[in-house]
Amino acid sequence: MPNASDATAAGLRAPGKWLPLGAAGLLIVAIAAFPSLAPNPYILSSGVIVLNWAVLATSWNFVGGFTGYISLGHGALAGLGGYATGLLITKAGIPSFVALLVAALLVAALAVPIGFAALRVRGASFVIVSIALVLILLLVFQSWSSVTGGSRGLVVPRPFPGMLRPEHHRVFFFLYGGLLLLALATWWLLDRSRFGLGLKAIREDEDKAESLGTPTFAYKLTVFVVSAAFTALAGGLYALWFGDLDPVFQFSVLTGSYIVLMALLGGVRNLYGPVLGAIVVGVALEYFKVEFGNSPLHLVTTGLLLGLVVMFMPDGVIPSLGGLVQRLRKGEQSSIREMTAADLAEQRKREREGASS
Amino acid sequence: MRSPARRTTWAVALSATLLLAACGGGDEEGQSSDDPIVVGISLPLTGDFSEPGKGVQEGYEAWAKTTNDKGGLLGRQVELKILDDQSNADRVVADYEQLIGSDQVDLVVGPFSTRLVVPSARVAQEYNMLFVEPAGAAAEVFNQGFKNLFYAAPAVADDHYNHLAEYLLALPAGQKPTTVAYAAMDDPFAQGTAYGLKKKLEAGGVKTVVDEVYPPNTTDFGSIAAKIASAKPDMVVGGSQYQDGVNLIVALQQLNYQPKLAAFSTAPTSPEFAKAIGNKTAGILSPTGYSQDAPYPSNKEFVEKFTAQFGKAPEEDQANGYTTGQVVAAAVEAAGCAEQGECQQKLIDWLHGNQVETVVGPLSWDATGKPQGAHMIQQWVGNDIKIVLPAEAKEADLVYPKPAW
Amino acid sequence: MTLTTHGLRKAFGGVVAIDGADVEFRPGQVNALIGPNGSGKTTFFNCVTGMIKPDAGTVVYGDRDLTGRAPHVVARAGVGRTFQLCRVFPRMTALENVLAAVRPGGLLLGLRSAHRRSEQERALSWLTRLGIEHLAGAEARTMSWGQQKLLELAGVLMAEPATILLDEPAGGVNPALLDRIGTLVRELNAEGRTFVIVEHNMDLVMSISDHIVVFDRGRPIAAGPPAEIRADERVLGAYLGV
Amino acid sequence: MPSGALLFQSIILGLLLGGLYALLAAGLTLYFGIMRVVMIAHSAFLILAAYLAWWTSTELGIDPLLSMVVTVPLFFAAGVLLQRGLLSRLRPVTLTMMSVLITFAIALMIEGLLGYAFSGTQRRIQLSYGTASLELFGARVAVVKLIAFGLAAVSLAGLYVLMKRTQFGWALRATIQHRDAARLVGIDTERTAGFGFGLGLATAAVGGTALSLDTTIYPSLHWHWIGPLMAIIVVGGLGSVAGAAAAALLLGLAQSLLQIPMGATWAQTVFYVALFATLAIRPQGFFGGRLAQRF
Repeated sequence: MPNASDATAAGLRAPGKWLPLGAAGLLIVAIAAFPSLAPNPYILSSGVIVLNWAVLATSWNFVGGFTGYISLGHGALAGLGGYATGLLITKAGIPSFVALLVAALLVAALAVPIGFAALRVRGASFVIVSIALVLILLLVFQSWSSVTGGSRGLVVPRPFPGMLRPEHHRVFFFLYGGLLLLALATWWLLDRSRFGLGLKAIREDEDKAESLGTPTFAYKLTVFVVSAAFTALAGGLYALWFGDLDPVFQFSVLTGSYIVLMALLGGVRNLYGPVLGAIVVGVALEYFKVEFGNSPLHLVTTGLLLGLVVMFMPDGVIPSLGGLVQRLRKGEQSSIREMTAADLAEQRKREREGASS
Repeated sequence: MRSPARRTTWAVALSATLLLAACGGGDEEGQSSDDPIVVGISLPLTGDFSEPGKGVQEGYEAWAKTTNDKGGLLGRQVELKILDDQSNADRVVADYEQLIGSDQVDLVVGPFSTRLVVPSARVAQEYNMLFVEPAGAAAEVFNQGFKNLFYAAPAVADDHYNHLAEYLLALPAGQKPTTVAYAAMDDPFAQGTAYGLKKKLEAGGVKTVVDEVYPPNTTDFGSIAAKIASAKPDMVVGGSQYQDGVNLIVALQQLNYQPKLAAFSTAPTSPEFAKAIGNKTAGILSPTGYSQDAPYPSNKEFVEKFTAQFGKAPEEDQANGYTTGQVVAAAVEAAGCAEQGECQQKLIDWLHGNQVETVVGPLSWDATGKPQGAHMIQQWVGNDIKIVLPAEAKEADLVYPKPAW
Repeated sequence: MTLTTHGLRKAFGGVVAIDGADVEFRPGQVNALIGPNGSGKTTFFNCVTGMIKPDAGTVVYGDRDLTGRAPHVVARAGVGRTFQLCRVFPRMTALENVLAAVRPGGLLLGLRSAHRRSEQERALSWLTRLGIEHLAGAEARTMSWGQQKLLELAGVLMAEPATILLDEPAGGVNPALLDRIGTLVRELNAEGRTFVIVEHNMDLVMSISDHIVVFDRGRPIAAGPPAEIRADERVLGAYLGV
Repeated sequence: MPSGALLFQSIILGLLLGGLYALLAAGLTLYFGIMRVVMIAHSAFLILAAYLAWWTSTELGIDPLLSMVVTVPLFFAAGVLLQRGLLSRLRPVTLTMMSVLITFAIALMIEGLLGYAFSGTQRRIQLSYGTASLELFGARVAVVKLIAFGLAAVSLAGLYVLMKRTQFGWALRATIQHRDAARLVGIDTERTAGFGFGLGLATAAVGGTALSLDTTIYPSLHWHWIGPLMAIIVVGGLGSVAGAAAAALLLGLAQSLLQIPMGATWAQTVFYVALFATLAIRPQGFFGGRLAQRF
């Protein structure tokens, strides 16, 4: 028997312990420097929008990346966070940022029954529920106009009255930056924990994970609640920044689909994947708006991209590039054989048939 | 293992800064008296409000052309920069952000639909810009505490039916309608019109038997119509935009319900209205803020030039856009300036203290930017829609009870 | 701890897969469950481990009633299992595959690193014992079929179950590996673990088991030591379809 | 308390609506039965068909019902193509999740293209018989609604006969119930699955035409249909055509009746309440479906 420690050392070390920290440092520098580099307030406001997407995509990735459950309804959770924040300020008179935190807690609490219904069953039903969540909340917030303001929308009081717009953008850019770092840190913490390992086991094979003793339902529910809380924080911050909430836009299926596109494009199994996806897609959205104006072709492009990513790059850009680099370098590990699960099942079947005959 | 991940990180950090910085910027322009005055506008050219949005756009374009034909403003040509907001509040804010912050336009004027006016007026306010708008007719536009906002039309939504309410309440007891059904879109403007009338009629002792509010995307009006028809009210009032009004009327007609009076906002004044409901228009009432035949001095010029430019006569939306232009122009001529900065406050102050002659008559505003006036009432008579109220402007007599549709 | 079922029944639509099965497995021994294709062995496994809810009957382990309990409850009660077509977590390394079987015990403990030294060493020792420690850092999907079977077993052992259910451990493996698996089962049994094995390879069954239960049409038709089963006419009849 | 006439009127309207729901839910159920695919784009195709009917009526000036001569075969072909070209190429392990995303992407594209071609403006067919109605025991039933219901009923009956009486229907049912077993008895399950998809999409063509007769259409309308339809197939038990039809009629009726006390918008929530209740209480559905548990 050869000594185990040498051969396995590379795989044992939690991969790149210092890398995420270094990356976080760079991200902090980028966030700190951007407002002074931005040539005008419009660019700064676009930066706030992109950071909002980055937080949303990272929050989504708590569910999507760890458990593999794809939610198209996270836009609704953000909308709930926004409305809860706005209503707590206007109806209960709570200070803006206290309201933001309370709203996130409320949404997290609401995520428990939602998750209970959605996560009891596998895959398809979860997606159905996530879409239904958007549609039902749209109906409720449109109809319950005595509380929510209905289609007339809700005006959220400014947290810093009298502050001029460019300064307002700068403050919120930093707030979003902080929230993004917090979300990333939490994701990183989970990623290396036993809890995270159990979640990833669910993504790989839920039955198998359960047969090894992982309480899969409780795990899924917990991480869904965490994800909902972060999403609600992003939504609430948006409400404070933007100031006007309209159910049609707060509870839009499109928001959820952009989030999924960003996360899938960047890579759901990587800490920075959703951030990268959010920057690429978010910047592209703003860029095309400036250059070509808006048209329904946005929908076509989004649909087309989503379809292409699903068909040809389900692991996202970062792993694809990483794989490419590794193949070019022909590194330590010799057998990076790409093999799909389908191939594997086929091979197993053949081997089984061969063995039993 | 190390370098690919680190490269990724660099990519994240760099693209954050570079891409964002690349997609705007470098739009600094020096001001000189030869430069055109750029007016920034965001309009719903696609989405829910695209039809009226395009109408307003034509109004703005007609104003710019008429102004430039006469030598421009302060000797400078007027140039419109129009962005499409897809009827979307997120977009409308980003649009004005871009127009003011990045494109450095000299003036901004409002978008279409009340829902979009409030968010965009806030952007203008926080950049200290004057904001004259053609469409924010609902009450909540004026209680947000905006000091830079002016609504360029004769009356806010709640006052649209004032003349009709007066007329009905003045009828003798035997003839006065006793029961009314209201159905309104959950939209500040549409609902405002219906509820303005409701408030006045209820105060006058007319009973409300049905009060339905439906969201903007409602397509099936069967059940609302069933409710109204089974209550058999004397009068039905629709707080409608366009298509919902058509749908509700068709659904009521499918149930063979014949009210003594039917009033709908916006929809009946549209050119396609009669065809859309199969020409069963008999006696339908509608308020309007604009008439091509109105005797105001600039209106004749407007109708002429507009017809020459677009090959058709202007409607209310077009007039609203044109009026907005007239209001801004009056302020600019009076203040003698048109650029961002201190000039904007001069424009705002001037409008608060003065009256402006427009194609919809003389306009003046209270401190919140609310105009002081009421709308005319039109009625379908035969194959045409005619002004029936107020008495001094009427083209025909109001028919009541209305003939069967 | 004895694993027993009473009157276990499961039907899919009109097809009755298990039909009132009363089975008792011997604690501390290597038990085998055999029977022709379609006799309900795998469904029986699934009912016992909670993957499928039985329509009727009970599953009892020691003094605990496990009927219809969730799979993770059964696993934590001390009953581990492998799957017929062996199942590993394809995109996780071999080491992570084994570590995934560690019970987190509460949310706060769950936030501790998954790669703690003590557990990592225990996981490595299982990989070493099964002879695949050189693959610890490789993703499971890059491993061969036989290596995956060993890895799956390592994962189950990591959870320290007292009773282990193996669904066709010999399926699709080469003769050399077959020998190794047989030896392993005997060794692990000698250390005190109870085994229940569903298997078609009669040589393996006869060589390693102490007690054999024969299934036909969803219920046991015979039980006893290998020599007795070999001689039983009913068993022969079941296999030949008489 | 609503009057008897209003109640009766609402019941009639509810049944007419439920018929259309039933037809569309049947299509969704077919996809799910055949491949365990939740076809989000189903209602986008529905709206597409409605637009084609509208276009036929407005631009060509012929009766919108005639558009089915083209749309039904066209949609059938599109369904076969969709199944063979895209869905059957996805990895089986992630099929359910990824097929949702693919069909979602298709829905977005259809919505975008419709918006591009016809703008976001609401459209409605103007028919000479649009406001005509019949009297039925004191209730008024619009002729167009009757035609729509008739279309749905005839297509559902046709589907039933096809499934129960023909060789193809037998192969389809066998494929749905047990794919491997179907293959063993010599059914070309791939081809059958393709045709099954075509059949499902053809229901969207018929449904869309029926829909266009009496409602306003706009590109994003499909979101208002996919929600209720998904609720119907879950309540009916994923994969059970009869269950879906029963759930469709029941929920359509409930929606129509609830509109009396609650108003149009709140009444729509009945679908989602039913959906959540089903998943929380009885995930396998209330009408005997047996596939939901594992999906």
